[in-house]
Amino acid sequence: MWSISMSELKLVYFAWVRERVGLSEERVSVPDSVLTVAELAGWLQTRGEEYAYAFENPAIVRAAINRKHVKPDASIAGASEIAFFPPMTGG
Amino acid sequence: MWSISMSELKLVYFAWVRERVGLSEERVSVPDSVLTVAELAGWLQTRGEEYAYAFENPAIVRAAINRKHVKPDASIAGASEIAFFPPMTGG
Amino acid sequence: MTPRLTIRIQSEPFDAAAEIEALSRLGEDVGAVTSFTGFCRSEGGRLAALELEHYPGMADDEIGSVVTEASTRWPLFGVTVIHRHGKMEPGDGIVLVVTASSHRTASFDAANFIMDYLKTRAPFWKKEYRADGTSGDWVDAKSVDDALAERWKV
Amino acid sequence: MTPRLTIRIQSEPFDAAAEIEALSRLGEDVGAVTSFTGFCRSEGGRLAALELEHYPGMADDEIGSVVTEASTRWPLFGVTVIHRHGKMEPGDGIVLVVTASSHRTASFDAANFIMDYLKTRAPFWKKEYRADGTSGDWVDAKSVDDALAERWKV
Repeated sequence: MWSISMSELKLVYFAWVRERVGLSEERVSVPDSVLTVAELAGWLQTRGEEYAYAFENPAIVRAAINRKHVKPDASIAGASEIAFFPPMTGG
Repeated sequence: MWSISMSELKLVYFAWVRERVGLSEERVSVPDSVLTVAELAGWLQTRGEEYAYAFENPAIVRAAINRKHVKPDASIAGASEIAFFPPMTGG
Repeated sequence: MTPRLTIRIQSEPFDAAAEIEALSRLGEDVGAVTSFTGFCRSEGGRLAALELEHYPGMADDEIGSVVTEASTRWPLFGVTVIHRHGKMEPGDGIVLVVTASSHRTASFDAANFIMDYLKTRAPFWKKEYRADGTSGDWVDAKSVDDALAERWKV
Repeated sequence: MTPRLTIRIQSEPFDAAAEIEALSRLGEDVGAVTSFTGFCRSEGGRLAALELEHYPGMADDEIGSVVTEASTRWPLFGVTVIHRHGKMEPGDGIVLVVTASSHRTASFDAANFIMDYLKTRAPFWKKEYRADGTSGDWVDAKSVDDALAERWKV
């Protein structure tokens, strides 16, 4: 029996977030205590130097859940794919 | 000796002003008492039915002196070419 | 920079693609090219043609002034304005404005400004030829065009 | 009317002239076609190239949403948006927006709106490659772009 319940998520990273993390995507098991995008970013920061660097200024990292833009306080319940990336510079 | 001093002007007309007057251009001798564009339009109205028709609503006839837009109260002193036309519909 | 300003008043059709391409090639710092083409419309089949009358000389001067004003207000590499006169059928291009700049907003705003001013200041008048063969009316100026031009006043 | 909406995310170059021509031919009541092309710039010789990374799937969705929103706000015959990804050199087209309408302001405003929203919502990121051969930085987002997108809020 596990004392902490976990849910599996696909995370994808773009631009300098991808470069800093060193991965373009990964599957992670996130503790059920992590409820929002901001909490997920905070939890990722604890996973190592590369994550700490990528999320050192969480205010400028943007997120999308299932390919839709979300705010930091968005719930991650039901998410299958969560993306983190810098502000967009297309066009 | 002439009792009324006159100055000669080239007048040009466009669009429905041209069609109503029945001329695209003409040279006219204007009494020196005619000082402004509005007075010139008023004087033209007295020259016959076609002019009265063209200038029946002087508020919507626009004018240019020497190919520059002018207001009705603009002085015609020094003008060599005065144009009358409806509001523009180019573009 | 000294922008390349091209103004043509002509009865011949214009080649929008070639004009856009020419302004796109004004150097490696052209980052934004905006084009606007105005066409003769049938208005749901009501019209067979439009005839554009213009005031030669004054048309060039007025378009020249608005293009010069635009190149003072915004940093531009080039501006091309072509305005046709004569008879045109639905689908024919009447007017073309192309602007090239380093930046998007400069090229967009300059093209928009030029069109707004052309509408209210360039001495052109449109006469309608109806599809039923009767001769048409002169197109009425729209007060909305004056309002659009007003928005650029400082 | 049901507008013709075309969205393409591709690495290949696009043919702006052909896209503009296609939207210009959507019927005899197309009176106004606006196009905007954004190009890779050298920034005074500083840059050799830009590399555009994107989020596949989400890029299509976001551009689709903004194009749909534009076609709800303005009466349009057609909209074409093409956004490239991959490596581009100065002078290469990055993005193309074309709008066709009966009326000038609808086509202008729709194109401007689409570009403003693309800048702040479409998941694309630009990396610089410097002319001196060193690898460059990621281009910073401009707060002015957020302000430009804000102006369309009702």
